[in-house]
Amino acid sequence: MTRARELLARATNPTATVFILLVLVFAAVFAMNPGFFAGPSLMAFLKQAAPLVILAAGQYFVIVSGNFDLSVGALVGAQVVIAARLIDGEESRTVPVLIVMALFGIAVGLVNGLITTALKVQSFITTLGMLLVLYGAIRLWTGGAPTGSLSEAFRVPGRMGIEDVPVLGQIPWALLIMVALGAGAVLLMRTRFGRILLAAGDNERAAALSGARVDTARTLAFVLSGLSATVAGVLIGGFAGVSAQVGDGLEFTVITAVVLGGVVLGGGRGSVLAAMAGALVIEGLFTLFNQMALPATLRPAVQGAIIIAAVAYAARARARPVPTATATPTPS
Amino acid sequence: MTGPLLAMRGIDKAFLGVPVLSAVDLTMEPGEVHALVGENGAGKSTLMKILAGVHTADAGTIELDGRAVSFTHPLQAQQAGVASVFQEFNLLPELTVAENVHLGREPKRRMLIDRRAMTESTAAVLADLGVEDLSPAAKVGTLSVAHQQITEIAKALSQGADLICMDEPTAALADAEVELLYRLIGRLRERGTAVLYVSHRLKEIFDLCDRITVLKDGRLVDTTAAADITPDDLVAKMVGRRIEAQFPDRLPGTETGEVRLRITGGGNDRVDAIDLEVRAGEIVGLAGLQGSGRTEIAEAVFGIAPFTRGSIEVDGAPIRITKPRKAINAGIALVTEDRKAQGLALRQSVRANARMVLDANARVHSRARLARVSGLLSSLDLVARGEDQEVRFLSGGNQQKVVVAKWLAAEPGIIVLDEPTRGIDVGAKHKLYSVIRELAAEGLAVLLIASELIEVIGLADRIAVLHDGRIAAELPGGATEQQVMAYATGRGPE
Amino acid sequence: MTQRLAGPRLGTTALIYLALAGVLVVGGAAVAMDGGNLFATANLVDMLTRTSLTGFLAIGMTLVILCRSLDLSVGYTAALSSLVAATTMDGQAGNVPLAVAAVLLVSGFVGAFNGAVTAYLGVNPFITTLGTGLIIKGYLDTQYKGPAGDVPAVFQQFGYTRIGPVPVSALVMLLVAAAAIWFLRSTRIGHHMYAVGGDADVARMSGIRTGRTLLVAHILCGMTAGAAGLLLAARFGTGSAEAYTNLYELDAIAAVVLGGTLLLGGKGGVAGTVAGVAILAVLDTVFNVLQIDPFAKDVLRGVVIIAAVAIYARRQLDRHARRPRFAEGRAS
Amino acid sequence: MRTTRIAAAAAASLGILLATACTTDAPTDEADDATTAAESGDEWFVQADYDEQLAQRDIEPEGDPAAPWLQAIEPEWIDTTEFAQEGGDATVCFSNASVSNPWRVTGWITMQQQVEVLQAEGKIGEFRHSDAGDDDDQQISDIQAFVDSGDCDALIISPSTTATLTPAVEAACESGVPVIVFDRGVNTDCAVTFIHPIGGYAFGADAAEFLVDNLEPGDKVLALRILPGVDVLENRWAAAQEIFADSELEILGNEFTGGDAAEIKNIVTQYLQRGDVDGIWMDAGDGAVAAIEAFEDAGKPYPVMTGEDELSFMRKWQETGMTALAPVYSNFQWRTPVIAATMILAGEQVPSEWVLPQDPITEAERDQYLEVNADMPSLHYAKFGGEDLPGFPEAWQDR
Repeated sequence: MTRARELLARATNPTATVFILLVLVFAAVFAMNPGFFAGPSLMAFLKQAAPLVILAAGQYFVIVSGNFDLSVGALVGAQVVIAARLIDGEESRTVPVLIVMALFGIAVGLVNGLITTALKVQSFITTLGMLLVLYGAIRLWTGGAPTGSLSEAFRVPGRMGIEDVPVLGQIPWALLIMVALGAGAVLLMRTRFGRILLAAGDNERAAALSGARVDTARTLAFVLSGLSATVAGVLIGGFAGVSAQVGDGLEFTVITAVVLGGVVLGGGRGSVLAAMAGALVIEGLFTLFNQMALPATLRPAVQGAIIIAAVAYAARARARPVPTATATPTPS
Repeated sequence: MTGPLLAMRGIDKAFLGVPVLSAVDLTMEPGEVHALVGENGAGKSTLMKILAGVHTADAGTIELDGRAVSFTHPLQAQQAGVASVFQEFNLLPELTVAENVHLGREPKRRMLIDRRAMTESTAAVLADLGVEDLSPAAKVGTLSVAHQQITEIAKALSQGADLICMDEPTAALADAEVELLYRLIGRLRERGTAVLYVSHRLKEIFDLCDRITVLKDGRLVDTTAAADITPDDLVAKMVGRRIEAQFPDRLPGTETGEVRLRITGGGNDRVDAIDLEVRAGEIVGLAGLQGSGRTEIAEAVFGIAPFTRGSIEVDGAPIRITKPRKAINAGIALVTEDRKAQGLALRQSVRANARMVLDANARVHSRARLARVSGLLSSLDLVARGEDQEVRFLSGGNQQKVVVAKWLAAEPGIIVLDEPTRGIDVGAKHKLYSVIRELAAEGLAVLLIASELIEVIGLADRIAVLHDGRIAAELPGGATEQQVMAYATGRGPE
Repeated sequence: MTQRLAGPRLGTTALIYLALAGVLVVGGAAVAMDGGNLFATANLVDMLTRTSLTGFLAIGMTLVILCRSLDLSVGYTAALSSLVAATTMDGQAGNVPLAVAAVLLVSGFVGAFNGAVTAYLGVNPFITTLGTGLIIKGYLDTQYKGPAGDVPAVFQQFGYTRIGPVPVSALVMLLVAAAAIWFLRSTRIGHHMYAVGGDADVARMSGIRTGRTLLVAHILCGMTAGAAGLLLAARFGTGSAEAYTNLYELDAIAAVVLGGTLLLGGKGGVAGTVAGVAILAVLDTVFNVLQIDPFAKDVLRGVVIIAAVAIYARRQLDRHARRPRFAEGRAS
Repeated sequence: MRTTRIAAAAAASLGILLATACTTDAPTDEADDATTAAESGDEWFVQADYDEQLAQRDIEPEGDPAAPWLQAIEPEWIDTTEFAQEGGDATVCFSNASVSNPWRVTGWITMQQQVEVLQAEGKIGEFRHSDAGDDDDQQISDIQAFVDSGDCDALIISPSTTATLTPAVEAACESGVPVIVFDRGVNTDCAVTFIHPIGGYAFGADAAEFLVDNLEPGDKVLALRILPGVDVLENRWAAAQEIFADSELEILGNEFTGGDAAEIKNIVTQYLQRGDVDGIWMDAGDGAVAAIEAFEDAGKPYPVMTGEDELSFMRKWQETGMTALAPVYSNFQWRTPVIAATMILAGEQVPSEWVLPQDPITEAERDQYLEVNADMPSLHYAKFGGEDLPGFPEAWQDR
């Protein structure tokens, strides 16, 4: 009986849903335009999808440990603007500035984490506040519009790639970085840290009583999110250059992606791979909309409907009664 | 009115195929205070929860005022006039006493909540109970346990209950508060409200109750008037070896070695003057009623709520254990009382849980130990569809095995087991018994906490009996249940 | 614990009003140093005016948050409502009642959708309302390419006239607030919102229909967003889809938590929220009078919100200390 | 209602999906249908205004060409003696919609520089401003605050949205303070003067005509727009549609980019995957470079393109030598309102509607503009018209 129920649970496993969704979306894209699956255009797609995928990985760590990070969008924007202003076209400054950005990303994550864990402020509020602070501070610093410009070297990762590859044309660095970081994220979740993160998100008390440093793990999750936003910033900035609006609203897109991946807000459930797949689904949807020339104005509506539907489905799958031993008596 | 207020007949109940109650009868008259006694595991709580609509009986009938009823939800029981005061309170800390008392049944005037009526009727109920020092406007979150309990009782009464079940109501109360509860129950009797009083404490039972129903192994032993029976006879009726409870013998080659855990004058806000030592290869039992401080000692040893007085030595070295990490690094393991809330990450896999302690503590983490986890699980006869199955799908017994495995994986020198067999099936119980013996044989120091006296007696080499946060006596392994009960209930030696 | 009983501490609401007073004093001082007078009628009017809009939204938001839910779609609902109002009125004073009814109907319906999906499909409110917002956005962008409809002068009074220094809109907002306080206090369903947010199981055990309570909270939240939309229409003299770009929902949430309502539900109230709204309004006015860079405003807001919640969190700690059996230090 | 919306969306999507599943080049056709469908009921096109603006492009403005911010097209001078004031300590108040994009940031700096000059000349005293962060309601409050304060001798308003600010502006006018509106207008002529370049139709038409002239019939054009619902932007697109309608060009679609470079590059890249794009029409220059890069990265030839006089675009244009035009929405208009204020306070005549010249930058003029602004940041605007102000160039370089 348990067996049957569990098989059912497996079949309707929310994590599985996202991969089905992924297949559906790309099947549709293929129907629209088989040409899309030609090497170059596929590469181009993955190139522009890379930042969101990386952000999704970062956000996953935070969500799975039972928190939110609403500040990533603002952080991505801030990083690009910082890069432009500090580099100001000087090739030689590229590397130092990259280091500065990394440190900044870590710092933001650390602040988010410490305020959330040490001061017991719900992460929603912490990161919402951080969002406002970053948004305002960065514009205060640049007088409202980004100044300076990026160096060519800085733009390589986001824009360039290994050229003249047969069939594929160009293999974007962004893709390689995405794959590398993605693999890294998957491996990280297999380490002690990853396991503790999951356990903490699932049952904080049990993890703590097993000796886990729950707060430290959660803070690290925020730091990882901050770093992922930094990488995403480098890629997006590299991909398209500076503009005042970079990163706007990205946080919601990312959280949506992660949730589409079957990762449950509240923590303890879902895999980082599925989260990244969620990001690909979102990007795939945008492509699909474009391929079928769905009126630009109508797209948010369809997107919203799909999200609600997908999550509702996953919720139903999850809500199925499972035999937990809670039914056993507790003799006095 | 004619006939009894309550008549339960031929109640059967089994969990996971394990019979917990069989053919139990219980009748109560209006205004009667009826004690339901028996050892832990005798089925008292189950019977009460069936009456309260928390569980549903597999067989048997329940009649209230002569009307047949069957409850599938606590609400139905409440509407039928059966209220329950469990040990975990059903109160909202952010609301006031009055609001809690009327939650879901707020008095209305012209469609609106009539707050005055709410306050007045609450005040009335409290006055009726003879409680002066509790304001209906007080926030429950700020109240003492006793006052929260009173709020629960007031809630029950305001539901117009004519039968109130109380599960170990004095467990968390100080003496003064127990007095208050006595008065309260007196009032209830006067009001004609029947009280089903589940307790271990013989003194209270004889002080309060008109009739006593004794359960053992889920069967009805006897129902007598309190006046017709002496405490000793009552205990005699309650205890006695059980068929199914065969405990494995001490394994050959188990020898008692050095002192691994020594507590000297340990105390904090819940326990006091604890002197205890556990040697390698020794199983020491901690017996005592609920709230007597058993779990508190475990939590202190493990650094959850450390001792604020006294000292702890591990393998002869004094050590200050301020948080679980320190305990773990000192080679201490704790199998907690509530495996769901404290032991397991239910949505993680068996393996993830089994290696949680290793993952969480760099000092105990090692490849070798990780490699042994699987073997450990199978040596515990874990029944699961593989190590990647989520533990929430496992039976209570197998879940407990995972918890034990997660601690043994760290190869501790001292293991504290708090209610290791709570709510698990017989097979798993026996497995755990022999595991405990094996641990001792391997030279671990075992501190065993169990409400089921029989377990302590059956397994422990020495038994420390707790009463009101102090060690009332230390008895040898062979002690009888009467002896243990005597100290546990605070009556002292016969 | 005994100490807590001994020294009854300040209620959170009292605290927040104290904070409001503090902000007024500090702000007044700052303005005075700048040679101005914060309490000049003009500035008072300005503050009061600024409270109206966020006020409406925050009142409804308080209800859902009390139920441990959330509504990220209020900004969109308000924009939609402003259009419904303006197009229905279409310049005819006679249409005003009809328009108001239509707005409350539509906005209530949006709320109902949020509530139903959250309560009965088990979708996390964050996702539900995010999706709803996107759906409305899509509808607005497709349907309206800018301001539409015409609000008759009569109704514009709602946005512009004032009695003494008090703008009618602010007055109405305060009335709604009063109504909400009364609702939470005097109606069963309102009262039950605390229970649902506090502990859904206890609520259920006490016979409370938790799903319905949540649904009502969301409907009312939608309706207050509708009221906000009416105010927008009155002030704009037309309906504006663009209104959703102002992230009113975040302002509202900020005001609510600033007002001492627990983001995790079950604790707080509208009285506090009003103070929270007022604090934000006062800050805005002070910043305007002091001619401070608009971006500094975001930074400060972020900091204020985090700080406030951190303080409340402090007060929440050691809520349920266990009863001591042995007084500390008493060696027996 | 919403649900029907979804149903509709789903149905539409499905329909298109089916329709296009069989034929690969169908999407573009569908695109047109879809787009025009979205465009139904065009309250954004007023033939009269359109004709007027197109005509104004060819009219020689009055005034010194060296100071375009003081020029005016067919001005209708009105008397302002009623507002005349003694002494130069008048308080001028400015309610700004926002500085949320580079164009506004540049203009705002220019205005502040102009103010300093006027203050130095003792023509105005205090200059107060408030910024509404693009929030119409906020700006209404800001305006009310200025009016209620009673300190303002002149009130300059740069509305965030035309229609929505109208009541507030009317209220301001009634208070008796001379009101100066610039950039986006309001639906009332109560202001003493309304200052603006020729306008959105002209901008959109300049761009569209350039594409028509420089592309072959049948060539494919992609339109990139920032957001829906902003009147000035909608006018630009409406005009472009007029022009394109009479041309042989094929409009692949019009996309909203939010002015986000990454978004722009994604969209253009995707269109390039589906086929060639020969021309790009933009309703504003933000992120234009990203669009160009999309062609580079896809290895496609540069399109014929119209951006704006934002330097990053113009530099890219120069460097690539592509065929392009920089339509202008004259940034120097930010100087005019403060000057107008001083004129009004001095009782001098001002045009009731002060239409500033608005000439696109052609390839011929490009290099000279880039030279003048050589040291300016990339998000600066060539026709900011502040070269003669004392703060130049530092004020615009380090903001």
